[in-house]
Amino acid sequence: MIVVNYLAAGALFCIGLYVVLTRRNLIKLVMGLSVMEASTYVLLISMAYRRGSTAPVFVSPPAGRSVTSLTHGGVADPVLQNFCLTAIVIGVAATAVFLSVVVRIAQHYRSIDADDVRGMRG
Amino acid sequence: MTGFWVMDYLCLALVLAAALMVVRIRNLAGAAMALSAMGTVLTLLFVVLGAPDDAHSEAVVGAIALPALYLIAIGKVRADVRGPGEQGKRRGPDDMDARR
Amino acid sequence: MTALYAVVAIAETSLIALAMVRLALGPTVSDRIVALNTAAAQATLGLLFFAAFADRSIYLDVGIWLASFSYLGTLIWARLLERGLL
Amino acid sequence: MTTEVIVAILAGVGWVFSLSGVLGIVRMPDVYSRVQYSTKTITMGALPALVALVVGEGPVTQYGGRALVIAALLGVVNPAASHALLRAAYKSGVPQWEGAVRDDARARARKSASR
Repeated sequence: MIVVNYLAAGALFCIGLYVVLTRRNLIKLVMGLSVMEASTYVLLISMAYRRGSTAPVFVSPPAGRSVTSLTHGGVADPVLQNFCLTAIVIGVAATAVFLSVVVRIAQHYRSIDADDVRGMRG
Repeated sequence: MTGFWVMDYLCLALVLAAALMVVRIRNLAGAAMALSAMGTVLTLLFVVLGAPDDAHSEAVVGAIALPALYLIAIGKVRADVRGPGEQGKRRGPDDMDARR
Repeated sequence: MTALYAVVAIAETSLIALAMVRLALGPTVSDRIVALNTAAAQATLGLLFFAAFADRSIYLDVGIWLASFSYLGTLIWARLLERGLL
Repeated sequence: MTTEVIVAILAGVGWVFSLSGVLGIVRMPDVYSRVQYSTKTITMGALPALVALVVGEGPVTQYGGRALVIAALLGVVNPAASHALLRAAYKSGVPQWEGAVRDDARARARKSASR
């Protein structure tokens, strides 16, 4: 059942990769990178989920469950969720860096078409 | 348990639809709006899969901070690309995808 | 009771799909902001009813954040739109 | 049992109003009429659903308290946000529907300019 989440994460990655490969507008390209980051979030959270699990928080457990049953495998994996949290924070920082580079390119070349940026050709 | 899986698949379908919208919308500000919608639905998906802490940060980052960054960058780029002293035939940031 | 909450959560969430139609079609940026506003409100409702379905009160804080920050975002984007940045 | 029926009725009323509001957002011709449906979605669609949650879980539980907080938040912030959005849209020159017959803001601006 959770395999559908993995397939959706793969589809999201393919959508982002399609944008990065085919579009020439640099801002659209950074948007493709954001979509690819979203696919990694979905993958990490889906890997953290276990069958019938709930959030790894022990205050006010749901009805029919006690704290001991939660600690014995009744919660999602907190380690992968923390990886996802780190990925979110790093993702927004990386996006800010990319966008500032795009703004500098626009100020220098007066264009954000990837074909007009000639500085990296030999 | 069935309600959980229906919720999960619904959120996945909405995330994929928003990602397709990011690809297909030609207007750059509209694509940033679609990105914000993707962040909102991702928040819902994280809560459904049992990660409320990630949902907190995704609600702030994916739904507000990231589209605001994009919109500010689009505004600065538009001021530069279509600025004064440009030859009039120059392409703006929005109609660049229209050539493809 | 939990089945009722699940049905309400799914029903409120599925309305996001209809709001996304306007998000895809909208000719101007303002239309897209309106559709996004509605989608965020429906997501908040779906989130609250899912919290009642899963019987975890810890999920409700995310609903408060989602509601307040979505409207904060609307105000920010209206501000940017008024200054002609979009 | 009666609690369940009340919750079902309130949530059903809220869902029907939300559905009509979202359909209005899809169907209406311009921004100024779409925002009316957006605000109606909050006022008549979200508030009965939140009241349903309060009735179902009790007002002094965590669910009821936070539902009331969110109801107050939506009730205060949504009109302000819609107003700011419409003002920004009007100032940035979003066109009205071609069948619109009145534009009071432009008439008032013209009158104050001619005076």
